[in-house]
Amino acid sequence: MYSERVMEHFTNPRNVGEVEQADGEGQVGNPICGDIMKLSIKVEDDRIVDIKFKTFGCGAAIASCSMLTEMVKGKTIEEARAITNRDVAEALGGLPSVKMHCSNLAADALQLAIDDYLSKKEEGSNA
Amino acid sequence: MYSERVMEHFTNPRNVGEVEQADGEGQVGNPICGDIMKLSIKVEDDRIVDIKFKTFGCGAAIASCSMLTEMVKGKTIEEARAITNRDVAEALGGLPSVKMHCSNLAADALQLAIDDYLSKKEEGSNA
Amino acid sequence: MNRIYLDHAATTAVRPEVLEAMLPYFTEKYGNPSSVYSLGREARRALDEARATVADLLGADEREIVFTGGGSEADNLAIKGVAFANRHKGNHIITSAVEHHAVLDTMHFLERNGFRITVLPVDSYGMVDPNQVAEALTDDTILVSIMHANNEVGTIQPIEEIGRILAEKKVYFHTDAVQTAGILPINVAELHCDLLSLSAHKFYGPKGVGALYVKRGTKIEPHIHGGAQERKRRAGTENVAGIVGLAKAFALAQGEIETSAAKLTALRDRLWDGIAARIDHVRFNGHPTQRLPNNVNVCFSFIEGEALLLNLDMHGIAASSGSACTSGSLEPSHVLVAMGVPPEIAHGSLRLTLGRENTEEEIDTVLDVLVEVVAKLRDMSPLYEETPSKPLP
Amino acid sequence: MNRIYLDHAATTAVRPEVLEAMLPYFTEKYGNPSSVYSLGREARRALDEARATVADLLGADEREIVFTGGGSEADNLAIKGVAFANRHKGNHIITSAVEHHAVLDTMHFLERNGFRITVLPVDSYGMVDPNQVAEALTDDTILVSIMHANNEVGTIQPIEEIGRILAEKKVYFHTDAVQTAGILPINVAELHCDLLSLSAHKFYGPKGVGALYVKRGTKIEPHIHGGAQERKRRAGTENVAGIVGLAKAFALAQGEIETSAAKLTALRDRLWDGIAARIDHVRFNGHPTQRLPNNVNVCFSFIEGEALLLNLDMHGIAASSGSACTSGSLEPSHVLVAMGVPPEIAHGSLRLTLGRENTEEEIDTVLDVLVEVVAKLRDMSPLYEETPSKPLP
Ligand SMILES: Cc1ncc(COP(=O)(O)O)c(C=O)c1O
Ligand SMILES: Cc1ncc(COP(=O)(O)O)c(C=O)c1O
Repeated sequence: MYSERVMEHFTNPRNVGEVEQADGEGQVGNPICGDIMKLSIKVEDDRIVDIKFKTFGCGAAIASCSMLTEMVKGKTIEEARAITNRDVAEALGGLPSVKMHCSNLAADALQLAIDDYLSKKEEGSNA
Repeated sequence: MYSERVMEHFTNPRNVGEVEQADGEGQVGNPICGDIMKLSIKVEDDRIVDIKFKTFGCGAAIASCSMLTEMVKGKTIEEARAITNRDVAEALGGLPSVKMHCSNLAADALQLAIDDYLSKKEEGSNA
Repeated sequence: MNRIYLDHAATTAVRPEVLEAMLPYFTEKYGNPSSVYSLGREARRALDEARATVADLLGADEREIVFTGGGSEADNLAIKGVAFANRHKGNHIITSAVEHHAVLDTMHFLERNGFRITVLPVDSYGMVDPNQVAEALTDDTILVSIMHANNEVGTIQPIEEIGRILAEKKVYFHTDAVQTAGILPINVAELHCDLLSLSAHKFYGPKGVGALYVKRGTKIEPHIHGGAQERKRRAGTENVAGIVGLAKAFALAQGEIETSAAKLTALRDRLWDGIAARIDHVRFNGHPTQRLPNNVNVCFSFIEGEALLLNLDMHGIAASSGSACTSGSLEPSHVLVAMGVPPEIAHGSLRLTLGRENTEEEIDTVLDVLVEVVAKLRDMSPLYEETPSKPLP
Repeated sequence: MNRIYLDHAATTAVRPEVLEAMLPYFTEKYGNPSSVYSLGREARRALDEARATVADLLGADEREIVFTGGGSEADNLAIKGVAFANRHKGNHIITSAVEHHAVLDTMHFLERNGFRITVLPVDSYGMVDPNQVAEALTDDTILVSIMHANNEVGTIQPIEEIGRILAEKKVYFHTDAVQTAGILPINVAELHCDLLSLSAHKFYGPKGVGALYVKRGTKIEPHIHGGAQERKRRAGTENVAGIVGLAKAFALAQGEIETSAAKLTALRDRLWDGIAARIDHVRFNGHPTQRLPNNVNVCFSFIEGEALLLNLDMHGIAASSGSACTSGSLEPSHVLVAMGVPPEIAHGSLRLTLGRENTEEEIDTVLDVLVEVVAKLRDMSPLYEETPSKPLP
C-alpha cells in the first residue's frame, strides 16, 4: 500500500516535536476526521532554519509531515511557499489515492505557519 | 446416487429380450419422456414361467425391469398382481427420489402384460 | 482399469503447477488482503499480481477485473448488476435460448421482478443470428447476454459481430466465456463486449473461483453486497489461494493455446470420424466448423443418455449427456431442444469433451467401447427393433 | 523477529489437518459432483459428508445446509433470499446498527428496491434490546437480522431471547454467526433462528467458502441463480475442496471448543488487565461479560489507529483498528459510532483478537510493545499535550 519511502519516513520520522520559541505555527485538520497536523518553524534571515511537527494521524500523515520538514529546512520563505501537497506526495514516491486528500495536508500547515510568521513579523515591525 | 443393488442389476440385467410366443405383453412410458418399458410373459398353469423385458431408459429403468423380472418369475398371476413399483424399488435397496415416478414403472408394465394375458385367455375361452 | 476422462467441459483437475502456486496462501501467507500489516499486504500483492495477469491475458485493465466465487456468480453479477444499476434507463434484456442456466435462470428472476426478457431462438446448429439481435433491440434495451461458446454442443457464437452492433447502439453486452477461456484466444476489445465471465475450474484451476471483466464506465450494482473489496463490486474476504490459482491456470492455458488447439482438434476429429464410420443412427450436434476444438456432441437414437454414461463409466470412461435423467429435471437438454432435436433423440445425447492429457490411444479405446455399449443398449431397446433399417449386429 | 498474530477475527491460517483433507479434491478427486460417473459420485459423497458434519454440529438437518462462497454471500443469500421470496407477505425488515457491512449494505440495496428497513440502535456496549425488536415489528415485517456476536467489539447479542420472540410472531430470523462459529457452541434450535451464516476462514478453514443454515420450510429465493446445485438454493459448481475444508475445520474447532474458550479467556484477560494497568486514557469497548472470549477492543486517546497498527507491525504484531484510515472510507467504525464513542476516540481504536496458537509470552510482549508505541505516538500527537493529566513518561 505505502511506498518504501513512506514507510521509511513513518518508521523514522524526522523533526518530531515543537521548535522552542517558534517564529510561526500552523495547524490543519480536526480530530473528528482523524487527522491533525501542526508545524512550528524558526526563521532566520528569511530562511527556515528549523521546523518541527506534531501529528494525530495515520501513516501517510506522519510520513508527509516528516518529508515536508526535510524538504523545507534551509529553504527561504519564498521557496517554502512554493511547496505543494502534491510535491510532498511525489517526494514520498506517491501515496494511495484514498490518502491524497485527507492525510496529505502538511504543505497547508506550512502555509499557515508561514502566514503566522509573517503576521507576527508585521506586528513586530508595526510595533 | 444408485445403490449397489441397482448398479448390479444395471450392470448385469437379467431377462433382457422378448419371450417367444408370449402369452401377454405390456408397455408403459413414451420416448419423449425418455422412458419406455416393455414386458412379455409366458404363463403356464396360472404361473408366470418366463418373463423378459426391453427398455429405453436410464439406469434406474433398466435395473427396475431386471429386478421385477426376477421377482416375478415363478409367481402365480395373483401373486404377481400384488407387486407394486414400490416393492421393486425396495427390493433394489431404494431409488433416488427423482427416479421414483418416472423410471420405476416396471410393475405397471407387468399389470398391463397380465391384463393382456387375461384378455387373450378370455378371448380364447370365449372362442 | 485406466480411467479416460472426456468431460473437460464439466470440470478439470487442478494442474500441479497451479496447486503449488496456491499452497502458500492457505498456510504461511494467510493474511487478509484488507489488513494493513505485512501479512495482509503480502496477500494484497498476490491479488494485485493475479489481477494484472488476468487483465493482460484478456487485453483489459486491472481495474476491469472482478474476482468472483465461480462462473455462475460472474454471470449473476454481470446480468443483475447491470439490470439493477440501469433500471432507470430501461427494463429490456435480450439473451438466447441456448445460454447456460446461470444466465437463463437469472433472466427468469429478473422477469419476475419487473424486467422484460427476449429469448432469441437459434438455428439447428445452435447459432444466434446477429440480425435477430439487432431486430430485437428497443429503446428500453439495457443489456444483451450471448455466450461465447455453448457448453453442450460447442457452437461458437458470432460475438464480434453482435458486439459491434451493440457497441454502436450503446447497449451493454455480456458474454459468458466460461467454455472458451483457456481454449480460445480472448480479447475483450476484439469481442466488443462490456462484460465477460470465466471460471477457473474449466481450465485446470480450482473450483469456486471465477472472474468477471467489467469495462470501465459500465454501471454495475454489486451482487454480493458488503465490504469494499474488488473496488466495491464484490464484497467478501477474497479467496486469495483460489484467485492465485485462477491466474496461474489461465496464464498456463492461454500460453499454450495454439499447440493445445491443434492437438485437441486432431483428437476431436479422430473421435468424430470414428463414430461416424462405426455407428449408425447418429446425429452430430452443433456447428460443424464454428465449434470448440474439444467438443463432440452426438445423439444415438433408441437409447437413453444416462444408461449410456453408466455403461461408459463401467469401462472407466467419464462423459456427459443432455438426457433429462442426468440433470435432475424431467426435460432433456434445453440446448438440444432449442436446436430442434426431437426430445426422444435428445435423451440419447452424449457429450465428449477433450483435454490436455487425452491421447490417440484413449480415443481409440473409447471408440471400441462406444460401439459395444451402444449395440448393447440398442439390443435392449424396444424402440430399436421397430426401425426398419436394423444394422448388422 | 517473531510474528505475533492477533487478528483472528480478520482471518486465520488453514490448519494442516484441514489442508490435508482438502488436497485430494484439487487433484485426483477432481470430479464435478453433478456428474453421474464414479469420479463425480466420489465428489458428491465428499459433499454429502461435509454437509452432514456441518448439520450435526449446528443441530440441523443435512437438507438445511447451503454452502456458499463465503460469509458475505451467506448473509446476502439469507437476506435477499427471504426478502425476494416473501415480498408478497410484506416489505419490512429489521436489523441493528452494528451489523457487518455484508448485512447493512444488503439492507441498503433492498431499501433502494422497495423494502422498508428499520435499523435498531444499540446501547453503549453495542447490545441490541430484545424489547426494541419486539416493538419494531409490524404486520409487514418479514425478516429480522441480528448478528450473533459483533466482529469489532465482541459483544454477544441476546439471540435466544430475540429468537423466541420472533418464533412466536412467525417472523423469519437470520443471525450472522461468522464470528461465533468455531468459538461458541451453536445450536440452531436453542438460538431459535431460521437462518444462520458462517464463514470457514474465521475458524482455520479456507477463504472463499461459507455456509448458510436454512430451516426447513423457509421460503428463500436463490441468490446465485442457475444450476440445480445445493437443492436449487445456490447455483454453481461446488467448491468441493473448500467445502471439505470448511467441514473439517468446523468439526475440529467445535470439538475443542471448551478447552479453547478457557484458554482464550485467560489470554484475553491477561491482555485486558495489562493494558488497563499500564496505559491510561484508554477506553475498553464492548460488553464486559457478554463478549467473545478472544476479543479485546480498546481506544487509546490522542492517537490514530492506522499509525498504531503500522507501528505494531514494525514489531511483528498483526492487529486491526476501526480507524477510518484502515477501511478505505472517511468514517471511523460504524460500530463504535453506534455505541456512542466520539469519532476522535474511535479513530484510535485497536482490536486484538486471539487464536489457538497465541501464548502468554506473546501477550506479555504485546503489552510491552503497546506501552512503547502508544507513548511514542502520543509524544507525536498535538492533542496529547493539551490534556491536563499528562501521565508519567
Ligand atoms: C460478522 C461478519 N459477518 C460477515 C463477514 C463476511 O465474511 P466473508 O469475509 O467470509 O465474506 C465477516 C468477516 O469478514 C464478519 O466478521
Ligand atoms: C457456459 C457456462 N457458463 C457458466 C457455467 C457456470 O460456472 P460455475 O460452475 O463455475 O459456476 C458453466 C459451467 O458450469 C458453463 O459451462
